[in-house]
Amino acid sequence: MLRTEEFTLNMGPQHPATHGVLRLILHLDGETIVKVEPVVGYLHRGIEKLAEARTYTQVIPYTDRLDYLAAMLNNLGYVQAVEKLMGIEIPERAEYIRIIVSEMSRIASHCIAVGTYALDLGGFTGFMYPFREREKLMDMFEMISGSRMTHSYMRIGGVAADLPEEFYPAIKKFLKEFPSCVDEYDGLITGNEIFQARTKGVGVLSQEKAVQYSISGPTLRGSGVNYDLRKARPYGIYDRFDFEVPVGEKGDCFDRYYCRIQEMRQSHRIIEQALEQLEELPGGPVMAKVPKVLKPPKGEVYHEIEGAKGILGYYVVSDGTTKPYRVHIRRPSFINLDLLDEMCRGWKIADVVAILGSIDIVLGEVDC
Amino acid sequence: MVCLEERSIGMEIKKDLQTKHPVEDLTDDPVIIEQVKRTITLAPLEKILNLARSNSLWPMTFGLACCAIEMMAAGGPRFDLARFGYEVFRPSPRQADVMIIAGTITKKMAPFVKRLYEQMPEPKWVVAMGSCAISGGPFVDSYSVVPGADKLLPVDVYIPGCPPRPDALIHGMLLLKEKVKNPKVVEEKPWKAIK
Amino acid sequence: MESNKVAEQLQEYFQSIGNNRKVLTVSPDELIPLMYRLRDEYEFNYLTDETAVDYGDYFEVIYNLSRVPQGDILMVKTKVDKEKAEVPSVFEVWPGAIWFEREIFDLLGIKFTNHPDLRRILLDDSFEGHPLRKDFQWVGGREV
Amino acid sequence: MFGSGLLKGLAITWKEMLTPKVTIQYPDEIYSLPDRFHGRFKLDKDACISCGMCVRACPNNVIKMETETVARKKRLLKYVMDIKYCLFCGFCVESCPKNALGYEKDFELAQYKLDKVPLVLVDEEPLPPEEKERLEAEAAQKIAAAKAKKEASGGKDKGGE
Amino acid sequence: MENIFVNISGSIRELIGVLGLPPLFNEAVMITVKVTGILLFIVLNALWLVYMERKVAGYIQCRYGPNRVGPKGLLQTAADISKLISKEIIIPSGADKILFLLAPVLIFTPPLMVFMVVPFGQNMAAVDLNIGVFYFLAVASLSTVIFWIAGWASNNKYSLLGGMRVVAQMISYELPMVLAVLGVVMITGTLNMSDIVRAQENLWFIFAQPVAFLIYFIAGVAECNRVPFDLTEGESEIVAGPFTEYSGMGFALFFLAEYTNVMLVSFMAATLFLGGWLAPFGLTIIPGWAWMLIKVYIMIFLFMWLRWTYPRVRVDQLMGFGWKVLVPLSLANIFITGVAIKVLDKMGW
Repeated sequence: MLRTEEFTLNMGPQHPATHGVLRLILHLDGETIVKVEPVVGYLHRGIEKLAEARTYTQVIPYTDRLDYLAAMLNNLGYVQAVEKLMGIEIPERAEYIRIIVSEMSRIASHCIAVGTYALDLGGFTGFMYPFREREKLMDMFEMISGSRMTHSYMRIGGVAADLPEEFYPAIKKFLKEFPSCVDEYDGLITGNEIFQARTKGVGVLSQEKAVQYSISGPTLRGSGVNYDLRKARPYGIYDRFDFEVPVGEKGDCFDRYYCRIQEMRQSHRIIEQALEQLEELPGGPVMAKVPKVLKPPKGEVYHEIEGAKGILGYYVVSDGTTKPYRVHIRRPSFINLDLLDEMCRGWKIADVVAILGSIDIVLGEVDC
Repeated sequence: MVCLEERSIGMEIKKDLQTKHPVEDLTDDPVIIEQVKRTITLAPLEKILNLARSNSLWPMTFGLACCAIEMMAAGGPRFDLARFGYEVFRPSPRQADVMIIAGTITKKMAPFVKRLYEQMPEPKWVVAMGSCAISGGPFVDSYSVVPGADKLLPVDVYIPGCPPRPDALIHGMLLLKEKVKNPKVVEEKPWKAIK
Repeated sequence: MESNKVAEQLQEYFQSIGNNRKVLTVSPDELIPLMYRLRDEYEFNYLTDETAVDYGDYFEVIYNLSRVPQGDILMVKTKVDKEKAEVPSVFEVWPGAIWFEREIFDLLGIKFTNHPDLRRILLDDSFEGHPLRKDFQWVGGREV
Repeated sequence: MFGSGLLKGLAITWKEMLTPKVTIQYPDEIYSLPDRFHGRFKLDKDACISCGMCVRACPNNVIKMETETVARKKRLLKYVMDIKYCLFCGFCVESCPKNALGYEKDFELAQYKLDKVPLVLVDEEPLPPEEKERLEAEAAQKIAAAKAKKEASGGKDKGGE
Repeated sequence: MENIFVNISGSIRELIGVLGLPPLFNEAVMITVKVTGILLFIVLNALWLVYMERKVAGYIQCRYGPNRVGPKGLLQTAADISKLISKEIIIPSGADKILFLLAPVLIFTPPLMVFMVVPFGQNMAAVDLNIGVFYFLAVASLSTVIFWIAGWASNNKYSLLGGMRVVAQMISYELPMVLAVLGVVMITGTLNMSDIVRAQENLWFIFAQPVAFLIYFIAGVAECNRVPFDLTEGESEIVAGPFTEYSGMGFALFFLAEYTNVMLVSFMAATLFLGGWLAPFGLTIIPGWAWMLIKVYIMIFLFMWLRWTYPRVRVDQLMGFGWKVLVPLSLANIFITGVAIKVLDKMGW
């Protein structure tokens, strides 16, 4: 008697569309998906355990390697958590430098998110143009911190060094050219009918389900929930800049993608304002008076910032010694992934790639 | 003139064979030595094929962690791996020549790395990119990290850096190119573009 | 509604709640009713983070709840001793807790009752022991 | 109209095809690295007082240092940076009180063999034993002379006691 | 310069004629000479196209393509192919051995067979069949089966999926292609390639049948599995489609066959719609066959331009677009052409 049978396909740890080493076990009925089982942990390096064996300052380079597309934002989260724990006030100039550098890191991360999303859907050139912009940002990061991706530039109590002289002309040139580049992505990717056909109405995520499943970042805002920590619970000096939070309507792949494009424009605005206000500031110190060997008081702190992929939280417990007793990192990509199964049901294999790309996960952060 | 040189190189090779064949220090069983001498000679054709292989090393898309982003940047417009013809990132191991291990190999990932290496067809090479691939790097004390790719596979070129710049990766690939062309280059100091 | 006002109102309701700043500590068996109240009555509809710490002879499980889109945050803690490491799963209050709790089980070995599929998520299934415990022994890969 | 987005995409790729290229042809043109670039390390041997601050500052104890004290003066023998464990985070360079440790603008560290990867910045033989005694003897003499001079001067003004 | 090749074949014919062998033998020799000529032309062109594609890709993505291997990178594809020749051929366990090895060999035959009929220039077609167009459409659809053999034989889930997608895509885009070409055939009334080209003396058919050209072009892109319809080899979805398991020479043949198919569809487009070897506006200083090559390369550049601009379509969208849009459109085109011919006859043209 003829009957169709479900077969499992292994989108294995080495697959062009899984943004690294994520393994998806697809239970397929022909081309339509019956069930998706994400298997993570292929890049679990045990950073939380390693952090317990290093001093507070030595943990900073390890936070770079979490979400390696936006290293500055990881540093910002950890450093602000420890400052909250020790009650340190950082100088004004350092606050502005941190905002500028974090927003640059957010733009770089969104450039890759947009680029790899176009690549997943087959548009190889759509992958190359954002990389060209990101290279300019990489050069500026290298001027500031000395390395392109793993900067470990922020310190507890401020930043490692002031912005170099040749940084200002470079950032001004970038700020002038960037809007036209984003319009170019719009023309090439967003406006393209094939791209819209592949993403509009695909993998819809309702508001209640998104909030219930603790989704955060552009994935949450794509479903219409206006929740951005920079506005909802401002940290640092975000309340001095005016920018909007882009919010989607239907919560499909296109809205999530388009939130990232809009966020790039908003970050561009923030950097512009921050640069103006920084130039008015008299040249002050960039590092607070912090003892060489940090010994925070016994206690714990949980501090959240708006990372590039979502809410990035640090829970630091200190027992009074120079090494943290426990560091837990709330990783947005890890949590945004658990809803992949429900969002992909009933769609095709090509859509699993589209939905996974629209959630924009980084495996360094998923597996911590 | 050219043919003279050609012949002299030829004679050199023959001279080597009379004196001492490398297989002699492996075994002293005369039958094996005689058999090996008769069958295996490094024919000039191999040299030409090595030249072709060195100019079209197709890497496999095998990004693990942060170094994978620098590998993508190497393929990007600024550093352009395509100038050397290496930009054809083949997703399937069957069509790849070079496995660039870009990132940390965890114990859960090790069997897959091994299987992918075995699935690659013969002349294949391995480039260990970044401190994690060379020796476990920043995560060497961790409970779930394999301390270095050479615990699993024979590695041809080590590129330190965390992550190494895309031009450092291109420098590594050019070293691999020299090695493919002439395996003896391993003894000397590696070629450098920056003096 | 600021979260420490919430704490005061809860004070008279649950005697076992000790509270310094914005932290509620509650024992495991009263955990689920408190969570339901926090979610329905005080609109803490978003579980941002759930983690656990090994304090030698007892575990402490920490829940961070916040309100979307207002943005307040409240920390709720429970203590459970090491041998009988059983905590009720908050999966039915916030379904997003599945992967949090699987990660805690994987790295610290705390079992969560009536959790849909409690198995290892980050480590290989053949891995013995729970790495984030303070008494976990392992051999690093560094050549001396 | 349905095809307008498609045609706009073609127009953009055509425009990009004619724009000048962004590539830096690596082996011929080298990208001008900024001054703070974390590349190959270099140690200024004389400035280094072998205090070991850098060894403690490194998150992954990459630096191995051997010293030898001769006549109460520390001398640096071996200074090996095992960069296969290095994070290139720059904490060691920051922590050095004498700014002896710095970077070179060189990122070409690739090697064929693993044992050639570590950077051996200083590698000197410990002094032979007789050399050591001679220096000790000299130092001892110097101290004795200094003490004697002090008594002589001390004796004069303390004569009244 | 115009018919330099015709003279060459004429002189070869006399050369053999002198030997006084039976006429059948000279025909056989002539055919083998033509076949080797065309085979050489195809392989050289395929090698050149691989290099051209990587250069065009580079320039579109504001970087340089291969420029280090040989003068300006010209030997890049030679290096690739000679490397692929010397690679180890792995036959996966459980694969259907004979079919697995047969598929790469067969993949080259359909395009080769069709090139026999293509008029490279003024009466320079190897065999000037009077049912040329029909022969082209019939043989071109054979490669579907060969892709399916490759997909089935390599015993790999990705290849199976790729194979199924190939069959679905190429068959459903065969129909609009045939109907589009029908429009042209209705105007000329003959199936002979050279007559079609001669019929475009004063008006190229691209202006007479713009819709048919568009449909033919889109169906051609789908036939060659090129982006935006490259679902068979969709890198990001099913790794490398039917030829995931092929390594070494097997993969090289598939790799080159793709470019041969592109060349084939471009030649057909040039012949049927762009007036073959006819020089535009009468500029006959350039010989006919050179015009043919120029038009073919313009079409091939169009293929490449599409590839480096558009993302990939999903399987069901592909089917929907093929059946619900292209087929009705081409039927309407045939209807209008028929009415137009009747009306123009009435007006005595």
